[in-house]
Amino acid sequence: MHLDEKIWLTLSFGMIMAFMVITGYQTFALEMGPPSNNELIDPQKVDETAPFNEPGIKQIGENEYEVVMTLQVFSFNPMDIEVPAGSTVHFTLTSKDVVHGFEIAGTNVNAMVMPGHIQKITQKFDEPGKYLVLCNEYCGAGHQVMSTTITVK
Amino acid sequence: MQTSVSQNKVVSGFKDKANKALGISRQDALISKSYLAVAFIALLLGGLLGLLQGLNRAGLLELPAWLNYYQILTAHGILLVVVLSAFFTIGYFYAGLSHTLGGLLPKVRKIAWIGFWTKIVGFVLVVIPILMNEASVMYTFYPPMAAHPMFYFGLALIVVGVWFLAAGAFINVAHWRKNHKGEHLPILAFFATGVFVLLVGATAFVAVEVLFMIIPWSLGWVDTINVMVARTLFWAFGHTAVNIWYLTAVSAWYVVIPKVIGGTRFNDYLTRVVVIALVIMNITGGFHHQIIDPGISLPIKFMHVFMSLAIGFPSLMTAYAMFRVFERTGRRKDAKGALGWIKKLPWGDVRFLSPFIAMAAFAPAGAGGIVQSTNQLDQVVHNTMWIVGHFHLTLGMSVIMTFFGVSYWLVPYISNRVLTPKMNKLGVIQTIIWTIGMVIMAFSMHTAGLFGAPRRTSYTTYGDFSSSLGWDPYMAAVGVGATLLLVAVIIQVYAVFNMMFFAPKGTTEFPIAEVEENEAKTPYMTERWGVWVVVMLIVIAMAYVLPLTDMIVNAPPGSPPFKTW
Amino acid sequence: MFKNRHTNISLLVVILFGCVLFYIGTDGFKAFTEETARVNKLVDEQPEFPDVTLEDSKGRTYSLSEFEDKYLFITFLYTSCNTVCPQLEYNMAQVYDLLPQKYIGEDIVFLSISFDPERDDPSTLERYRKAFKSDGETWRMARIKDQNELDSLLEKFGVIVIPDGRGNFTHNSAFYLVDKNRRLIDVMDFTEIEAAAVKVTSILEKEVGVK
Amino acid sequence: MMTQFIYGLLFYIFLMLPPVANLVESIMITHMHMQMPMLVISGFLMAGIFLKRFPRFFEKWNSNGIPGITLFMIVIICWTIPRTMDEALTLQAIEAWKFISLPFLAGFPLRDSWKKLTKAGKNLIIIIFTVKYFGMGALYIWSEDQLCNNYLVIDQLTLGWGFITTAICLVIYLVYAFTVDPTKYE
Repeated sequence: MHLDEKIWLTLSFGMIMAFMVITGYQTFALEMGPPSNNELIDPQKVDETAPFNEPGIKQIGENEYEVVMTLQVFSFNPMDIEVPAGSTVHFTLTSKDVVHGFEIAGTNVNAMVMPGHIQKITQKFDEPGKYLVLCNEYCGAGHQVMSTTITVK
Repeated sequence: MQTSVSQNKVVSGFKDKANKALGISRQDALISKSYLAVAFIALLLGGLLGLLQGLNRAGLLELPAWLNYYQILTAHGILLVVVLSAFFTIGYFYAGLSHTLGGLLPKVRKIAWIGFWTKIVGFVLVVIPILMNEASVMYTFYPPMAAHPMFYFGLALIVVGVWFLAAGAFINVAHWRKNHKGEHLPILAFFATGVFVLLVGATAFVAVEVLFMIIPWSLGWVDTINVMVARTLFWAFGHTAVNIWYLTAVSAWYVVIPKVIGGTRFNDYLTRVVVIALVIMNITGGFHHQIIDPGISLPIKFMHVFMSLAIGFPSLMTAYAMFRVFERTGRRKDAKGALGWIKKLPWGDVRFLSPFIAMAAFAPAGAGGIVQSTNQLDQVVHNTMWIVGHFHLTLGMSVIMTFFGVSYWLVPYISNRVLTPKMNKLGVIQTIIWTIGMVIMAFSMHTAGLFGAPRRTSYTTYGDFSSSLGWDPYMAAVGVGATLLLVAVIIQVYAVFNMMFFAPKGTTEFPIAEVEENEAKTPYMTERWGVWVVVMLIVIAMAYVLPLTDMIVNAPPGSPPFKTW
Repeated sequence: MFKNRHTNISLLVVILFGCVLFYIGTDGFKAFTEETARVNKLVDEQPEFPDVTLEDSKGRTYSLSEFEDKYLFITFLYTSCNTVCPQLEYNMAQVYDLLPQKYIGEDIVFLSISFDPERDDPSTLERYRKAFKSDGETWRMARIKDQNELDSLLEKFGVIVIPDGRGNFTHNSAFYLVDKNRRLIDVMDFTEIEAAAVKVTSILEKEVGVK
Repeated sequence: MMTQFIYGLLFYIFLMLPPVANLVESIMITHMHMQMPMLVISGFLMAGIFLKRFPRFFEKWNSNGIPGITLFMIVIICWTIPRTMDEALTLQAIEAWKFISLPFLAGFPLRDSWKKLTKAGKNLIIIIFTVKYFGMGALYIWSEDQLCNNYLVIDQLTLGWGFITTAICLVIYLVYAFTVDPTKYE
């Protein structure tokens, strides 16, 4: 091996390790890890299972909201949510049929929603405005119409 | 030509003579020709469908009622990712095996044909339900979306076909080694071995998914399916598949390109180490497709970030190797200064130009790949157009442009014809059009993806939301890119069939570069494929036992099949 | 063989080392799992039951002095458990039935302690109590509301409870016997019902005989 | 040899870093099937320089490799006992013993002994491991009890399957070793 190759490989290895360290630090120290909730549900009995028997938005603290939401072809339930600016919203999601995606365009909210699994993701909305929520996993013929909005006032 | 180590000279001298006298045997050539013909027909069809998609998403074309966007998208993915790449890889490596191992054995030829027809039948079975709009499930076919059972039977047959071809390759390699005791496998055959090992390893996962989970479920023998397990098995295959096409391209970079530019190959030992590393670490990389899935704990996801990033290391070694070879060759041709060697490269030769652009594209493509396999960064781009941009860079440029470059000598070689200067010029033009098209498209896709535009979504403005989010101009650019690409596809397909049937007769060289003289002998350890396969299996076991056991033991009640299109 | 004298010696040393290692590591080939080692150690050390406040299924709150001058037969559980806890309680009920009636309530009290105080409120415990036909007096079900008190008890008695993130716990299970001086005197295998009953009876007989 | 020693040492230090150690120890299978083998590998890498410095010592006391490989086996088996793994998590001394024994009492002797063993000896060791892994796998999967107090039952099951799959890989290797005659090729 030439010296320049050794340098190159050391840099390459260093870069990979740097990625690992930063990812690990963010995941475990800053708790910025990707959505990985571990609860299960019977996908054929979503409507009868708490909390999904009552989907909707609920205030759980000062400036803190919980949104219990089901995803199904080709809609979200509830649709068109409104929250005041500066509030933290905890989304609890599951699918009633196929695999869906839950993305709020322009934010880092992006999660897969699988039938049989309850997914959770949290976002703080500081900027007032209208946010587009969309399904980003192909779910069928009407996939492109599966969207709703979150209005931050 | 350079002088080689004495032993190599004897071998290559004999080989050159044999080639000049015999060329490739007609029967072996026919196998490769058939595979390449299918590959490029798939390219034409896939490219056409790609244009329809591009125009649709640009908002310029409304598809007729009988033609669903998602149907086209499914066909586009399967034609290009499964058919084009696989058929080209097989055609190329079988030609390579035939050339470097002194011809295919008669029984291997037979196996290759059985494999060919199995794959074709499988492919027809896949296409019929897609045409009937019974299988618009994408090439990833995530349950609980259920296509017509015929679709899955077709996939299973395609896998069986791959196994035949892998078996054929292994038999031929074993036969050669028996007759060449203690010698290193010729480098191209070495790459082929690695590729076929990976193909078997990767398709084993999808075979389990399709045969034991999806088929009984789609036929109604069992009521429900474990969605997460199916998805995990798919990605163990799906990600590896694209990496196999990449490894095929890499083989041309290491073995063929140095010869085309009149140089020598990079260090033989390191080359083989790169191949082995890519084989061992590849299958475990598939997990980064599930970074934002529920049901997988954070430590497991974190460990799989490492498994995915690890593949980056041999790729970075490759990047070094390529530039080292270019630089060395340039200096031999009296290049001056630090970058003088750039001028000495044969830019007008399509056999070099196209793969070179492919390599250059791999720099941003690889960087994007590192982004996607890193937990938090992936969360920003997962399932957006960014991903589509990424695999158009990796597959559409790095892999396919290498394949195009290869076709300009491989097709004449197996057809006993030559590449005329006129055809070379056409190839250069084609390369430039393709490059411009791909750059426009990939750049727009990456950018739109960063803004949040979702992938795999038919034209929609989300109630005029898309314009306020600024996606529309980029999606229009995708349409422009797609148009340019189809022009390039048509030229390319014309070139291939022209070189196959109409170009002037003559002999074309199979360009395989020699090693540098006075290079240290490669340790024999690299040839012990049995050991490498076991190491690969252990690595796979380590990576997959943990999440799979959890998904199976802590499974939710399963899902019934759905047809949602 | 003799040529390699040194090698033979080193082999011997290595084997000897191995024997010593395994002997120490397993407390003389007695404890291959942490659980056995833990039980052996508990029985040796006889830790004292710490001060805790219990809230039982009837909503009564009391400290340990409630059971003064009585033995305690204890299990640890959580009511949402659907694997080992029901079995544990079922077995406990059988021990309860096997013991001579005269001791029950007089010299010994059965106590099931929940380590999931958040979900196991008195009404939940009451339901659970009824399911196992415990009378709520001589066999009580209770939670320890204060997390610090609970943790100190679990630690002292070597009960390890790991939440699995899905609302369940993995935990070790056994019968615990505490004497009148509030010392843990025995930890018994909860699957060996009769052995446990015999042992408790003999201890009680001895005690009552002294009295 | 020197560079190998440095790589091994760096690897060893890396494995000792508290966040790294905590992460791999948080899951039972990575504790046993990742951390422990990696510690052995770090020792294996570090050993080279010592073998070269003191060839006489190893030639004298480990001439046929049997004492070395026996020591290796003893240390490895010691670490597959559920209890030692549990105690490594709760007792500092046992944790320290793990970081000393695996590299220096398993990795070191493995480096010196493996090449001294005959072909049959090597295969015998692999066979022992295969049997042991099947046995441990069966124990962890079908054991009624929770074997490790510090891990979930699902962790135990996962580890069991990890053992079984590794054993299957070893069987594949053995089949390869016994059916393929390398002299035909080499």
